[in-house]
Amino acid sequence: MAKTKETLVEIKDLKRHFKVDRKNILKAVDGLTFDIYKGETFGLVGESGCGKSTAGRTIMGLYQASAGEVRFKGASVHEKKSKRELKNLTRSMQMIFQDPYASLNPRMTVKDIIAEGIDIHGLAKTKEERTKRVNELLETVGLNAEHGNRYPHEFSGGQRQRIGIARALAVDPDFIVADEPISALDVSIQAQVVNLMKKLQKERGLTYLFIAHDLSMVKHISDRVGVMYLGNLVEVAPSNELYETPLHPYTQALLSAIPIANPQIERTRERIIVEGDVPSPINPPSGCRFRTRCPMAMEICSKIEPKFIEHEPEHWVACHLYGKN
Amino acid sequence: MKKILSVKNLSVSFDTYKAEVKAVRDVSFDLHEEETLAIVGESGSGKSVTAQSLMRLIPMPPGKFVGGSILFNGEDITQKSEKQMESIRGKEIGMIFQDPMTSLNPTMTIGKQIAEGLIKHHSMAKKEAYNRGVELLKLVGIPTPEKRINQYPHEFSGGMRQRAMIAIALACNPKILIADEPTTALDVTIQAQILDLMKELQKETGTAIILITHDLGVVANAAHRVAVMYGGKIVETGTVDEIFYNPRHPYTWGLLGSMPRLDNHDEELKAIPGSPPDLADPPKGCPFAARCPYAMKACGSHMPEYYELSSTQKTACWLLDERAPKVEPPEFANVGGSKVNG
Amino acid sequence: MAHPQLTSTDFEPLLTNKAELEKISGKSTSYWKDAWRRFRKNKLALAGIFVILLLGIMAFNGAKMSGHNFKDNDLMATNQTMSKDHWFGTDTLGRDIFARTWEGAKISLFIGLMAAFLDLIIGVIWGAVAGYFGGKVDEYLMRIADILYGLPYLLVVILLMVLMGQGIWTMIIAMVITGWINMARIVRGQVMQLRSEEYVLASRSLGASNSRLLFKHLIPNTLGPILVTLTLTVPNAIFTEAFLSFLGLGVPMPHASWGVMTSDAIGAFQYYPYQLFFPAFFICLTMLAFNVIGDGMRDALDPKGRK
Amino acid sequence: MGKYILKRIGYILLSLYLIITATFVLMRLAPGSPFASERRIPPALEQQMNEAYGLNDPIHKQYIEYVVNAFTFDFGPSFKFVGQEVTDIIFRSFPYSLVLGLEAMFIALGIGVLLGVIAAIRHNKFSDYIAMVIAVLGISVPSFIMASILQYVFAIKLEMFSVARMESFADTILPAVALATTPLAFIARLMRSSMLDVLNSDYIKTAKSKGMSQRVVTYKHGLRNAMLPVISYMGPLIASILTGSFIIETIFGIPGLGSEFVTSITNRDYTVIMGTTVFFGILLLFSVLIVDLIYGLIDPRIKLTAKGGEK
Repeated sequence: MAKTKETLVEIKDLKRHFKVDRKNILKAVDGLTFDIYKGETFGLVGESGCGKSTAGRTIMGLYQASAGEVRFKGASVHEKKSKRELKNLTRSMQMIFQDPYASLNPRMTVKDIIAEGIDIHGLAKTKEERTKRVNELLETVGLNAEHGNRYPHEFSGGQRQRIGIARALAVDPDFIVADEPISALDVSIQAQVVNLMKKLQKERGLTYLFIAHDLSMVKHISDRVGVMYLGNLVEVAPSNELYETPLHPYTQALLSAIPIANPQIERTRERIIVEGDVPSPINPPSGCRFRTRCPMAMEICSKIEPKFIEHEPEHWVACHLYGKN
Repeated sequence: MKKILSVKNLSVSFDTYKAEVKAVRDVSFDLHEEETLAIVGESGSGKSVTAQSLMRLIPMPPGKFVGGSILFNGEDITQKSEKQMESIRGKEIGMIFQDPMTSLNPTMTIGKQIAEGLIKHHSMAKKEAYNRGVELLKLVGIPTPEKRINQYPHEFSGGMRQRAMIAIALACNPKILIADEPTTALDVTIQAQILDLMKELQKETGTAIILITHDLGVVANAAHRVAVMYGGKIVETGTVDEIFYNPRHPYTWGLLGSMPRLDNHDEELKAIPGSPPDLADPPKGCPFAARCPYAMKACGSHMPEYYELSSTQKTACWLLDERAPKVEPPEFANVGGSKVNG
Repeated sequence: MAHPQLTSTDFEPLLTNKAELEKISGKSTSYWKDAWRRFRKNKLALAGIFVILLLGIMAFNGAKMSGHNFKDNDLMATNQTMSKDHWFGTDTLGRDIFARTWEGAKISLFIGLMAAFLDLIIGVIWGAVAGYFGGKVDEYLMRIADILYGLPYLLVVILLMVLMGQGIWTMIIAMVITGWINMARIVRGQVMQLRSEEYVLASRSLGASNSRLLFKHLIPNTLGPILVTLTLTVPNAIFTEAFLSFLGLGVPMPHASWGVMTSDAIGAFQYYPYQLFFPAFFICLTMLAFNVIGDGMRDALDPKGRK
Repeated sequence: MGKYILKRIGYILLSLYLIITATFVLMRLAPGSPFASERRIPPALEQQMNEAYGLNDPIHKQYIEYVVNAFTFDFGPSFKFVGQEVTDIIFRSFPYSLVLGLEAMFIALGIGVLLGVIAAIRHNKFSDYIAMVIAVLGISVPSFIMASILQYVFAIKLEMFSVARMESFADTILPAVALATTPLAFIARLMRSSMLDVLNSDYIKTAKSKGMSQRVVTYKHGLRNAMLPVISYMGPLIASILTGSFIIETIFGIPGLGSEFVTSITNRDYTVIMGTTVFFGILLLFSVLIVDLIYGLIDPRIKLTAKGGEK
């Protein structure tokens, strides 16, 4: 990446805990620190239950942070602010959701769904202007004006996901959190949506936080990738570097577990199989959280939580195998 | 290798109040001993219906066999009575399902769910069946099986449940195992465990596997032969190498092109435009014609016939007709040509 | 391997319009239109609506049609069977049963609809507030509701009737005091579930205000279950009225409700079964009608039945 | 588990306290004093009786005494039937109600579940429609009308049963059927929809894929899971049968607790009203607790903890 790196979103020691009951606290997100640069796509991957979706929603300000902070263009997302500041913030940060069936209100027409941001922020003076903007947005995502008068249930999954994208674009945001936007779609449709997102990024200079469990798609779309495990980041690196020289044993295992659509490679390659399942985030292991499944676990791993360090320039890792840890 | 299952011109439809949905149309394939046949396709392509038809698990009505036959041991499964089917299900053909969270009975211990089949098909005594159950759990890699066998499904994690499900399906040493998207609901690391387990078990028991999936990575990892389904039809079938290194159907090209590659990240994905056809009113010609960049007039009006490209590869596409323009598979679809960097 | 039916022109390119790929066939239908279409298919539920409308009309006009007043007792004409003059006969006090039946319809329907309406108001507000704000507010509101819910409904109503004395409004109030809880629980459950739906989150991330979330997203999507619950509350209230009147705790004397009429008739029903038949029949018919309407609505509004 | 039960009992006591307070307020606020309607009693005698029943003490003292008595299950003598203790009336009449109630519960559960299962298995077929017509009718016909119909048809016209007598088992059949009608219909509907859900679930497909016969699949795998919602309906079922018994016992002349309650209401016999109300309350609240405990036993997924019901 030759571009000058201007930080758009700054996430510092972000925590989001949920109270399960009197004794137990679910630490869904437990101390995330990373920056998202302007114009890039930052991919966030991890297995189910690792807290990646909660992280996305907390960064958006949809959940209050339990601790830590998120700064967008230097201004805190979670601090109390005036109505106008809040409106400005919601206009510049938007979200795309996972489930194309649950993310559109079944009682509203597609036109009203897309126009919701326009209505809330008063972006259209007249009815005609509103219609015009909606039609433009529909066209942007490959649909047409006729689709505006229909209801969500009449569309296919891929079409719905594009409607969700149009809704987010309606307020002209700078930053979009995409929460597993393609997980529920078929392969051929996934490609449609990913291509559309890439095209929009180029045209509008958008910045994405792309959340997914599918590392191959994340690697394809992202400039940098962060790998999460049980509420924490274990590794952050530019995506090619992460793929070529993964440092954390979990990243290595994750990469090696992905089946590659090439039989010859599959026949010869050696897999690192991690044993067992992800432990419960209510009662995570002491020290390094991955140690219970880690093939390289050492004694120190159960005692001390590894620090998140910049092992190489732009390549961060939290593991006792590296550096000063 | 011996052929153990032969599906011929199978058609299955569902009656909905709107129309008859032709979910599976004229599907034929064979399965041989000790091999894994993958059926790949997107949702709605008919792959799951095909798999469940082999076990007659489709509720009828609303489902119905419209035509064709399923020959197992020389006998037609579509013609068998419910009673006769009972001695085939579980004993000759076992099945595992997509979602291990819902496919185990929540109010019955794992042990009971394994023993049930053994008691029925092998007339084992309860005690014996439980002992065999412990062995099976050990075989599928569940630690402390003696303790686990008396637990309920909710006490198992997702991966463990899928292992238990495999133990249930394999309990009576079936000749065929049908795995309907066995790894889709699981995380990648768990998915790798389950795929490895299935391959290992196949080596040990010689079971033939029909693997239903939409993930070409899983196909490349586990299959010997592949059938690609689209719009209720098999559009291309061949060995795994033929499908990945010499695909001849534009839909297969499209599938391969829309997969991201780990080794190459700047290239744009080759998305297939549009959506799959509505099977309540399937197109007269090739189901893929509307989305196919190479479509010809014939494709819109006539369903292409199968062109035999080798003794194992068959492709249903008019492009293979001698009168059709010569189209070379696009670069992106040629997986074998890309640099290997695993 | 040439296909015999094809000619070489068949191998010319097929030009597909790109817009064609995104085309959606069929007419666009809104959720409510679609629900109505499904409801209309349910002949039984339609019949239920027809019956209720008919009963409503008769409740206002029926008493006049017979030419008798429901209160007037004619001691010269007691316990008469059906005749030209008294279409449904007369009771032990010589009152015209036809006139009383429609007076009873008025009261039963009024009590049923009013109790359901008050349940709706209190239940929806209580449930929506608890579900929407969650946390401590929810905990306190629902704890109160839970304790009240634990009390046996009919027992409470009976106690309150004994306490407050007889009367139409006291009866309605007694029913509503514990009756709203069911509605509140349903609304709360719905709102809680919808609050975390992705489309509501999407609206929030666009900066929607609380009132927009409530009126554009939450309430329209809760309306289905509310309507169904409402429809099924009415027969329950009509039953409770009849039950209380039967116990002698119902509407006071000059009024005639179906419950009172059943209660009056039961002593002598061995000899004059028709006196019991008419009020009993109309209680059952009304409850049946509301039940089938409720069932029909549930089927029509259930998203699972959507296809 | 123990903690859960303790917590639940705490709630029950709170509810009971509410009921007891309500009954006290009722007694104090009811129009006229308990003896007001008894015009024949001269004022002097009324005064005497008021004293005998402690009605002249300061209100808070009465209240405390009342609550303490209620919790020790002492409701004093009946206002109406001199010389009879409320507790005696309750324990004398309750066995009749218990027999009747159990019989009705048995009928409602047995036939209701059966109808529901048949309807689900023969989904959208003739027997399904018949079962559901029975169920809708059952819900629409109030128990007291059902009782009158049964009496008219079976006792008066066909003379198969006695009209209103409580001597042999045969005498309990009509009232039990009348009492069971509404809950039976509810159970049938509940059972049908839950059985349909269960039969469409993935694990039923698994059981089938193991080669289990239709019978085993339906009854061994399906029924137990489908019964769960029915079991959680048991609480309301008991309530429905209890309150139903007020009228049914009166109509059939059964000297049970329900008819005592109705008599006490007509007589404004306050101590009996209060006593029976509290007794009904205890009965109901504890049966709901027991139902929840049974549910926890049957569904292994439910762990009863101090926090709420489900895990």
